[in-house]
Amino acid sequence: MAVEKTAPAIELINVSRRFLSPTGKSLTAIRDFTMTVGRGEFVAVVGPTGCGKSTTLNLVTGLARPSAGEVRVMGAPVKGIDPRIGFVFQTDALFPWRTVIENVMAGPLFRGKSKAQAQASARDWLARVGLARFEQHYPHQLSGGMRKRVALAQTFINGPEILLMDEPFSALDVQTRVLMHEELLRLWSEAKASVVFVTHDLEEAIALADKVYVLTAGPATVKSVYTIDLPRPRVVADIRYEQSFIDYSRTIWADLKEEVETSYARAAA
Amino acid sequence: MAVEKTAPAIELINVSRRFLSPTGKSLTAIRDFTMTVGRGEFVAVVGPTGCGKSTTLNLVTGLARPSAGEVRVMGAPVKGIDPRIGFVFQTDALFPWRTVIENVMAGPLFRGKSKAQAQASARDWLARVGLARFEQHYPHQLSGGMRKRVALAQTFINGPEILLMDEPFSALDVQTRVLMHEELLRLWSEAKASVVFVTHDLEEAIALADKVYVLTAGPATVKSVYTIDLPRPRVVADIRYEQSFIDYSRTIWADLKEEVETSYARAAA
Amino acid sequence: GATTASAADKISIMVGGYEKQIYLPAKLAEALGYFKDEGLDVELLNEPAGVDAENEMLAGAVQGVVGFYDHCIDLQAKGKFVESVVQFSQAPGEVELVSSKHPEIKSPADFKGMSLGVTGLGSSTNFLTEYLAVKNGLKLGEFTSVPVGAGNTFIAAMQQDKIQAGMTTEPTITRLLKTGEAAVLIDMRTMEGTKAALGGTYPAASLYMQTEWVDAHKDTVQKLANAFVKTLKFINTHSGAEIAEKMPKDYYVGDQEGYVKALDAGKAMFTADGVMPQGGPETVLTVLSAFKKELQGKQIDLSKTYTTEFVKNVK
Amino acid sequence: MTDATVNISTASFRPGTSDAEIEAAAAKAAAHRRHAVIFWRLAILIIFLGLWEIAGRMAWIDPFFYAMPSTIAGRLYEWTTQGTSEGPLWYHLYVTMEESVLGFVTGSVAGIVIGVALGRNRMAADIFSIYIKVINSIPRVVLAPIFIMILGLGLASKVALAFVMVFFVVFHNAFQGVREADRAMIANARILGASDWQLTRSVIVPSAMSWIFASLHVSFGFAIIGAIVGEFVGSRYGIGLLINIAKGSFDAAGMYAAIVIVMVVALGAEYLMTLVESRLAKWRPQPLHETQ
Amino acid sequence: MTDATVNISTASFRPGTSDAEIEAAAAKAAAHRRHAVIFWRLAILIIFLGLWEIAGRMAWIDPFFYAMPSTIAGRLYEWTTQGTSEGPLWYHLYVTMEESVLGFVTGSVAGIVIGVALGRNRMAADIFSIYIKVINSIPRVVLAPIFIMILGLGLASKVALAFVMVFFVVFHNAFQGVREADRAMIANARILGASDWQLTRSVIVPSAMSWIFASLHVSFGFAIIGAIVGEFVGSRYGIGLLINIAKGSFDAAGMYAAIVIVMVVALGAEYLMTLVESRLAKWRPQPLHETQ
Ligand SMILES: Nc1ncnc2c1ncn2[C@@H]1O[C@H](COP(=O)(O)OP(=O)(O)OP(=O)(O)O)[C@@H](O)[C@H]1O
Ligand SMILES: Nc1ncnc2c1ncn2[C@@H]1O[C@H](COP(=O)(O)OP(=O)(O)OP(=O)(O)O)[C@@H](O)[C@H]1O
Ligand SMILES: [Mg+2]
Ligand SMILES: [Mg+2]
Repeated sequence: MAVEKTAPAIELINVSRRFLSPTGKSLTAIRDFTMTVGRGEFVAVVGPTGCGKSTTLNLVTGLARPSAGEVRVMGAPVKGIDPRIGFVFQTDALFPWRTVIENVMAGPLFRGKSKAQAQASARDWLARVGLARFEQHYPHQLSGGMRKRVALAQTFINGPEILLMDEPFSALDVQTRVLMHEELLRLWSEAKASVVFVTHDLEEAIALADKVYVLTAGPATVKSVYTIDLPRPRVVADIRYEQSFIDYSRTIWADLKEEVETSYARAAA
Repeated sequence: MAVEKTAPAIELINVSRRFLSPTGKSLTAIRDFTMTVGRGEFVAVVGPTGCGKSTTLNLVTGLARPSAGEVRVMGAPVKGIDPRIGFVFQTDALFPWRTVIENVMAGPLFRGKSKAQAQASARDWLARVGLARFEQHYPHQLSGGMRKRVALAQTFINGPEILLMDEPFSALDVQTRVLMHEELLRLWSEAKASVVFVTHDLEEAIALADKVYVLTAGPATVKSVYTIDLPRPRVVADIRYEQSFIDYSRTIWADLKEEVETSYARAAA
Repeated sequence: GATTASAADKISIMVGGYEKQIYLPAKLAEALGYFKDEGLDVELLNEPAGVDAENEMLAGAVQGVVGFYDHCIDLQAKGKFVESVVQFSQAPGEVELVSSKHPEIKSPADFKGMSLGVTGLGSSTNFLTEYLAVKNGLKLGEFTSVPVGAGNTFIAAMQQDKIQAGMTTEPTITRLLKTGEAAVLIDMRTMEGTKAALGGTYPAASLYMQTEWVDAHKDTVQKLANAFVKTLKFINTHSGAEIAEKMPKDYYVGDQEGYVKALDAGKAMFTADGVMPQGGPETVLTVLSAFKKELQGKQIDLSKTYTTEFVKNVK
Repeated sequence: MTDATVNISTASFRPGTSDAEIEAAAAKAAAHRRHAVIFWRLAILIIFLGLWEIAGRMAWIDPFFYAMPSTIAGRLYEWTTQGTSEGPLWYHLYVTMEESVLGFVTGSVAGIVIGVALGRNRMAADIFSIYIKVINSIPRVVLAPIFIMILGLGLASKVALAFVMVFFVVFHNAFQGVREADRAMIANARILGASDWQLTRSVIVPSAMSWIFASLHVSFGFAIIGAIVGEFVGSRYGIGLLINIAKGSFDAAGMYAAIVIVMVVALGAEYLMTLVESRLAKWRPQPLHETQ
Repeated sequence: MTDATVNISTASFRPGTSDAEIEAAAAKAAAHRRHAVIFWRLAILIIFLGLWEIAGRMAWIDPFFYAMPSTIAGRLYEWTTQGTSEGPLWYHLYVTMEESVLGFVTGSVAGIVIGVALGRNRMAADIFSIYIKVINSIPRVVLAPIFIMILGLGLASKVALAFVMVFFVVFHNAFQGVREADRAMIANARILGASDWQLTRSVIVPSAMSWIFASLHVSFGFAIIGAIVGEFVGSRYGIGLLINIAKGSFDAAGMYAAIVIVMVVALGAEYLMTLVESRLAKWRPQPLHETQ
């Protein structure tokens, strides 16, 4: 960790990721992808579905390795999984044989906290995501949105320095989403964490982020980067009615529209 | 089916659904729930996360039985699964050992279509959801949004008379979502299908539906029903800027906000 | 399903272990081609596990069994009539060996407190052992018979001193003598030894069949008798080496001269004419009825347990 | 998996039914089901034994080979009251059980440990599993004398035989179970900071649990078989010995009686295992076709 | 599961590497891995045999009981060239294989069918599975003579024995595999209009496949064992017979030679099974700990 105190949190340098497609020839999910996330920076990533967002996050976590290029976290090249990273998966990844609270306690216990401590903070976090009453339920007894919230608590509880989130709020109703936004921003500002936030909700992206990356239709590369300078602290609920906000969303929307159309054109071909 | 030609597509009459919660005592997901969906009607359902939307749909499909009350489809009480119903699940339910196209072909083959026919229409539908190039991929090789689109094709291909959809578009980017909206509306108007559409995106709900049901925080009952009389055919992309649209969304938003807050208050307790 | 050989001369005979010398005549007859000479089509099957063979015969799966005569008595007690048609041996061919770790054992009288190896508790080795001990003035319970099977397990048991003495057959005997791990205490491979030990001849290895089958297929049985008696004559008139010549080599590949030695030492146990030796059945009955509670209080008609009709007709 | 989670979705009630009523109804339904099951189980048993008895008495089958339930029962009674010719029945049973249980425990532990280890390490798996699979094809009856030569006639050799009966079945399932563990879950655990060992303990093993149990269900029966095979080849006590003696004296009833004893014991073991399993599996959703 | 999906994420390249290069590298890595595996497999084999031979020659172990690789090889050579005293080796092998394969096929088919059937029908499962589990604890060595009495000494009785060795293992896994099938998938299939049979065929069985295969891997070994046990209790030909005679005449080399033959055959079967399995499993994602 002591490599360079000043190094950015995440660097992707000309990264490419290829997969063997069933037809045998290789399919490129990401090509020459370059992105830098500074310490304490909040980055939102938007892009057409299937362009390569999740794959990018996987590269940062170390769950997957780039086919080419280099991925650096805190200045050091990624090898294996880095405990300073927190990752909210796009798909459900709770442990079905553990109750809700046991699921949330997993992180702290893995990291050597005492059972008591773990339980205490798990309780706290379950309350924050509004699942205090469901402590003893098993995942399959929860609704989709509830499971997602458990996953959030499971990640937040570890107070990660780097927080990667893959469409974390898409399964939540508008208001719950707002509440979660506030939790997220609190955590972010308290812990000075660096956040990469993948979403399909432009307004969400703009409301939360310092920078919004727009990706091209797969193979993903950075199409354009928008720096959002709306004043902080932001009140997510109201910000969406401000003019500058609306302008941002108009432009990014247009920008993205192009991409999706190209991707469809290609798919059709 | 020939019970009453005029009977509504779906009737839920004072339905309740209870689950045994792990603590042994029973948890009520739905209480005295009453709702009627006419033939060819497009109903959107919004409600706080975890209130009971998916459970409701499960009751209609016949995958689950009510603890009390009665569920009628096309005028006849529900017993077992009804082939006239199509259901887009909230969670991933593709067959991992089948390629994308085989997944989409499943329905027609189950329903006795010839392999050739099935393949043809599967190809057609894959093109419509923009996955023509991924025919031969297996689900685990697809992105979240792509899997969701496969699921949509899988359901649409059967041209169901009743179409139940549980947050079908939440994993898609804004533009892809718009395209899907158009596909959905086309299918709906062509097949004169009756649709129940669960979503967390108010604008989506308003843009698509004839009626929007707002549910109370669990146990779910109908809080209020809004009849949306915006002219059809609607152009989803633009409609969101019309004044009446914005009014609708303001009111429903407020209405929903209340619910979520109560649900949080209760959860905290 | 179960096949009963009809008038056709196709017969299956279950042998309690091809390679065992006590059952030598079975394989030898085949090797010498005597069955063919009699125009018989005999199929020999291998079944070392002993008693299963009888059940299979009674169930009609096979017509004859080459095994110990005492089963004929057992079965009669159970109401099944089986008779020995050709009596191969007049001595059990068993030897009571004493582990060289225990030279103090000089006679069965010294079995007191010892563990004695037998092949199985239901087997004739067990009754013979008990009979010997009791005959030498011990009481049941003053010694224990330990079932150790035959072959390697028997040797292992003796090496591990799990048994201080034990009764077994060839080739185990020769092996243990060769390695000097054991010495012969009582040799029941010969008439004399047997007489000395049991007070009479002890008919053991024999070909027996269900009585009604025999009565129904007299000519077939006659042919069998011819073949086997010829074989017994051959054994009687040839040296161990010559006999070994004729046997499949897999049987002595382990240790050839041991096999031959064993033959020379053991071939005396075989009758020359296949006739049930005088007083033999009585000896067996006394030995068995002394210890087998299934037999106690049962009336056994020995004359129904064997027949010399056929072997007598062999010319 | 089990009756643990009562299924209250079968009955249908008018609105306003109280929870109490609904739970009562649920309990009632479950109880009713249980009774039906027990009834049929018994029915089958009785019919089977009845036919057997009749077939024996009518001499459709020869009781000399196949005995009859009555004679078997008689022999069991005799053994339990007066003991066997080789000493008290309980002692024989005790000996066999000691061998089986030891073999079962060691065998399944080894199977699980090695199975999990190889399941986690692809390279090692490729290298060793081939040997494990091949060794598995050695007839146990052949191993028996070898073990006795090496381990002696005592407990050890029988345990070893039970072990080799159990190990392979458990190994294969544990191994495959590990391979089947959900990738997403593993990924999540790692991200949450699980060490290799923690990962194995709290993700891999739990998700392989149902695999392991599936194999344990067969294994105990196999353990008993192993012990008995060992006793066949040479032993002073044990059910295997009883069977052998019974056969040696054409005592079909005795043989079947011994088998019945083995079965009863196996049944008990099965019951215990199911208990444990249902405790461990209480997190599972009911299979769908049972919730409706 | 398999090497089928080559894992190209291990190497790391400078930007602008062509796909061709990357695929080549991937292929190379895979090949390298394969060679390493083969090397170690052989190494272990050779070391093992070497030690055995030496131990024998040094008389650390008594070759009389344990033979030596050299003598075993000798016996194998002799058998293959001059045949055994009981007829040509191939014929014995043929007989045993015929019995095993028949038993294996019938046993696994029955196991799968009944396992799936009971797995789909909770009530039937509760009623019958108890019997299946109990019967499984009957020692096969005891069954052997009974089968022979009923079925005669021919092929049938041996096949029956192989059958009872295979059936139970396969049954349990098939049964559990069905129980494990994902609820969501079943629900989806039904909604899509699958009839009960279609559901079973195209959802239940595929998702139980890896369970079934896990059991098949052990089962073929068991089938051979069953056949050999049968041959022990009475036979004219077969590997079991060879083993028996070898044992009876202190021919350790012969006994181990026979075992070696069994092993080789089992190996072949294993190989075939793995081929089939990897074809069926080509849809699977690679286990996570192998993709990095
Ligand atoms: N294991 C794999 N094998 C082959 N192709 C894969 C694999 N995983 C992902 N892909 C391909 O990589 C591309 C990007 O996938 P990814 O999941 O990163 O998209 P995404 O941006 O997360 O989409 P979404 O917004 O729908 O989640 C897709 O085209 C997908 O088909
Ligand atoms: N099998 C079950 N056992 C116990 N409780 C359950 C079970 N299934 C659902 N529930 C409870 O029923 C309630 C409603 O669940 P449901 O999935 O219908 O919510 P939802 O409206 O779909 O939420 P979301 O919008 O997040 O999908 C939740 O409180 C959940 O805990
Ligand atoms: Mg994604
Ligand atoms: Mg839901």
